Amino acid sequence: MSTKKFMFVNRKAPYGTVYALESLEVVLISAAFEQDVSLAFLDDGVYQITKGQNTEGIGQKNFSSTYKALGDYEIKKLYVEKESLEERGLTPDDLMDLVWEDEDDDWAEKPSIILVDRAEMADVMAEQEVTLSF
Amino acid sequence: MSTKKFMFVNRKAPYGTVYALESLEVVLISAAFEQDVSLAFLDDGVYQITKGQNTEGIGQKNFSSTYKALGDYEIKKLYVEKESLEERGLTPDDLMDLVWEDEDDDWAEKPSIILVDRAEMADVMAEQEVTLSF
Amino acid sequence: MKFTIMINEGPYQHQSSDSALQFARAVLAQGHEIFRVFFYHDGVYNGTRLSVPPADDRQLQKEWSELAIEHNLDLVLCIAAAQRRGIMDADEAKRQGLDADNIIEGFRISGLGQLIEGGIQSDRTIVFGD
Amino acid sequence: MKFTIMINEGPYQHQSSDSALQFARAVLAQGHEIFRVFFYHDGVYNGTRLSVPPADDRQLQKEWSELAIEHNLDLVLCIAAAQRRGIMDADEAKRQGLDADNIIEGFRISGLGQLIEGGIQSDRTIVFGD
Amino acid sequence: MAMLHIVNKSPFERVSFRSCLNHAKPGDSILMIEDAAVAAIEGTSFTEKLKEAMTDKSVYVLGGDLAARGLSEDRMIDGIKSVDYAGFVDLTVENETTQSWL
Amino acid sequence: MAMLHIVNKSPFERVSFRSCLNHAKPGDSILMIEDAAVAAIEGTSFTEKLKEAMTDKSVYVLGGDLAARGLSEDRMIDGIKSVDYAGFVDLTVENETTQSWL
Repeated sequence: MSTKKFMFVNRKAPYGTVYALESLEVVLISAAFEQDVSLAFLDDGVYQITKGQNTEGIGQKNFSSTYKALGDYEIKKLYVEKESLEERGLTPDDLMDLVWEDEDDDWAEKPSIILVDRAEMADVMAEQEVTLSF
Repeated sequence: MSTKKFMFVNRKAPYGTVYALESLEVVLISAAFEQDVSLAFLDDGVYQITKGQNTEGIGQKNFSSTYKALGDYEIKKLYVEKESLEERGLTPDDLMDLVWEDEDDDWAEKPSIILVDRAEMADVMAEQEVTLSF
Repeated sequence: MKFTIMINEGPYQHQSSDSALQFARAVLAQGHEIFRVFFYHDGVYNGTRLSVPPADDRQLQKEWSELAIEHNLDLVLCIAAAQRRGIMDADEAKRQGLDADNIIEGFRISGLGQLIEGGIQSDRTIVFGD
Repeated sequence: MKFTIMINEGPYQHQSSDSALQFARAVLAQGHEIFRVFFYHDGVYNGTRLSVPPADDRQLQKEWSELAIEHNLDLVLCIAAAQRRGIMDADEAKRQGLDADNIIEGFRISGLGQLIEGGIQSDRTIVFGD
Repeated sequence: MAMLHIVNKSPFERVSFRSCLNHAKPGDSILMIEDAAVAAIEGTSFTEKLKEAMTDKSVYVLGGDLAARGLSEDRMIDGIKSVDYAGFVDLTVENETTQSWL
Repeated sequence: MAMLHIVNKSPFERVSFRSCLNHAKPGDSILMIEDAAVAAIEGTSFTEKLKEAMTDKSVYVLGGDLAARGLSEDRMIDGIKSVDYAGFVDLTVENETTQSWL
């Protein structure tokens, strides 16, 4: 099968709606197809990868740890928009530590989160071949 | 049965979502209960009562004429917010001519639309006993 | 105090059914009464018995059903909304000539008047939606 | 050209199913090919056969079903989304020990891989949602 | 009559929260639930607007919704009170009426 | 590669339209469908922002969605083109890729 550039665009907060969870399910499946996969987190989508999520009070499953598994599936390009963080009073320190292991570099852990500004996010979006939004 | 002040709050455009249509269905049913019913149209809800709606191109039923029947059901307080119209480039002339017939005044046709500014809308909302939003 | 609760969205897609369920439990826990829970718009999807979510996820439709049975709650699905969306009880399915129904125990299907009546009869009417 | 269409919302509540249906018809009318229509999230509710809307309203589920049969379209409901929301075909209902199913003719239930495959195989992938 | 306004959408995503603040009266209460909980913390582009409302209105957040989104209570704007579902019920009892800004 | 951006929400209600404009590139096209159609007319609080985008992008509206909301095409901002579903399909063919701003 040919390889295409797939982008999954995440613009919505988790738990308030199901999109974050079901988007993540597609991302995991996409790994099996060996495509060139990127994830974009902008607008309220940045809340999907905050650290310290605790869902005990709302009766929903906490699925945030699944993002940590993405690196194991060779999904290692998670673009996060700076301006979206700033508007929400967040900094990169508020995000989970998401990494992948580089087999060409003695399995060194490398960060999966790529902090970009709005113009850079626009550039990344413009390069994609298939853009799925939820 | 006792009489309560009911308000139906309409803040969403018609056709893009079902809320306008199904809200109108509740309003019609409420008439049978002889309550003190008001409708609020603010934010994108003002598009629900624009004149000249034509749904041929989208395959949905045009239900805008139903608003014209509200007067016959003694539902005659339709509060419309000026600021919401202005932000959307609309004027009261863009709205349907919605009326009721006053049996105490020789069945004279009187306007059902009550144009209010934001502060007046807040006053009307504050007076309600049951507020249903969709 | 007497409460009526309206729910405008189906389970999972939006949090409103979760929120309403937790709210309803808290209402009961504090000794208040729930006059009625009225499911409107996509809210009628809360009343299906055919849902089978993953084992580690909540099953909202069943939780509502069990809460209704335990506390003898009146859970009403709007008939017009249910017909549009394919939520049927046995009688309605038969009347419409359908070969199956899918309502879960603890819910009943009725008209919009039940919502207005809830508003009149209850001290508080709380709406959960999108 | 080859198209895949994804639909994230159920019928009626949001316009996305209407828009996608009109778009799909236009795609076919212009001689293009629809590789697949993938229904995700609440989109799976488009696949129920138990819907009975008012006589003067459109019946979206049936329109999709008829379009699929007429043009031999591949309409796929995501299995995980369908299980959460109570959309079942006969096999799946049996496997889950349920006493009824509700899928309409012209749809099939399958995995999320079908969406990714659609994206790979098609020249264009268009998403309709909320 | 005091009113409890229930807001469930992020102010960064939808206009409903602003619309609520533009219509709530002095003495009213505002409860942030679901995605609206994200508005409770300091230093957002919405903080100033919310603080302005807090000069004559009480603002609450459902703690479970805040925690679910990874935001801790020590980041809350001073004066916002965190409540659980029992507190939510109390707020609906203490206020004569409620309005949900959907 | 030119991209077709599909927007389906009112700019008065959600942030998605602004987010689209903040990320679309010169030469891209923007199609307003469903509730986004209301942005097509002159004299709204969003008009200026949209006109700014139109200096280097093409903007289209699905005519059926505009008409459904009671807005006639003679009120459209100069330069916006109204298309039907066949035109929608053409736009997806002419642009190499699409992105829906949900």
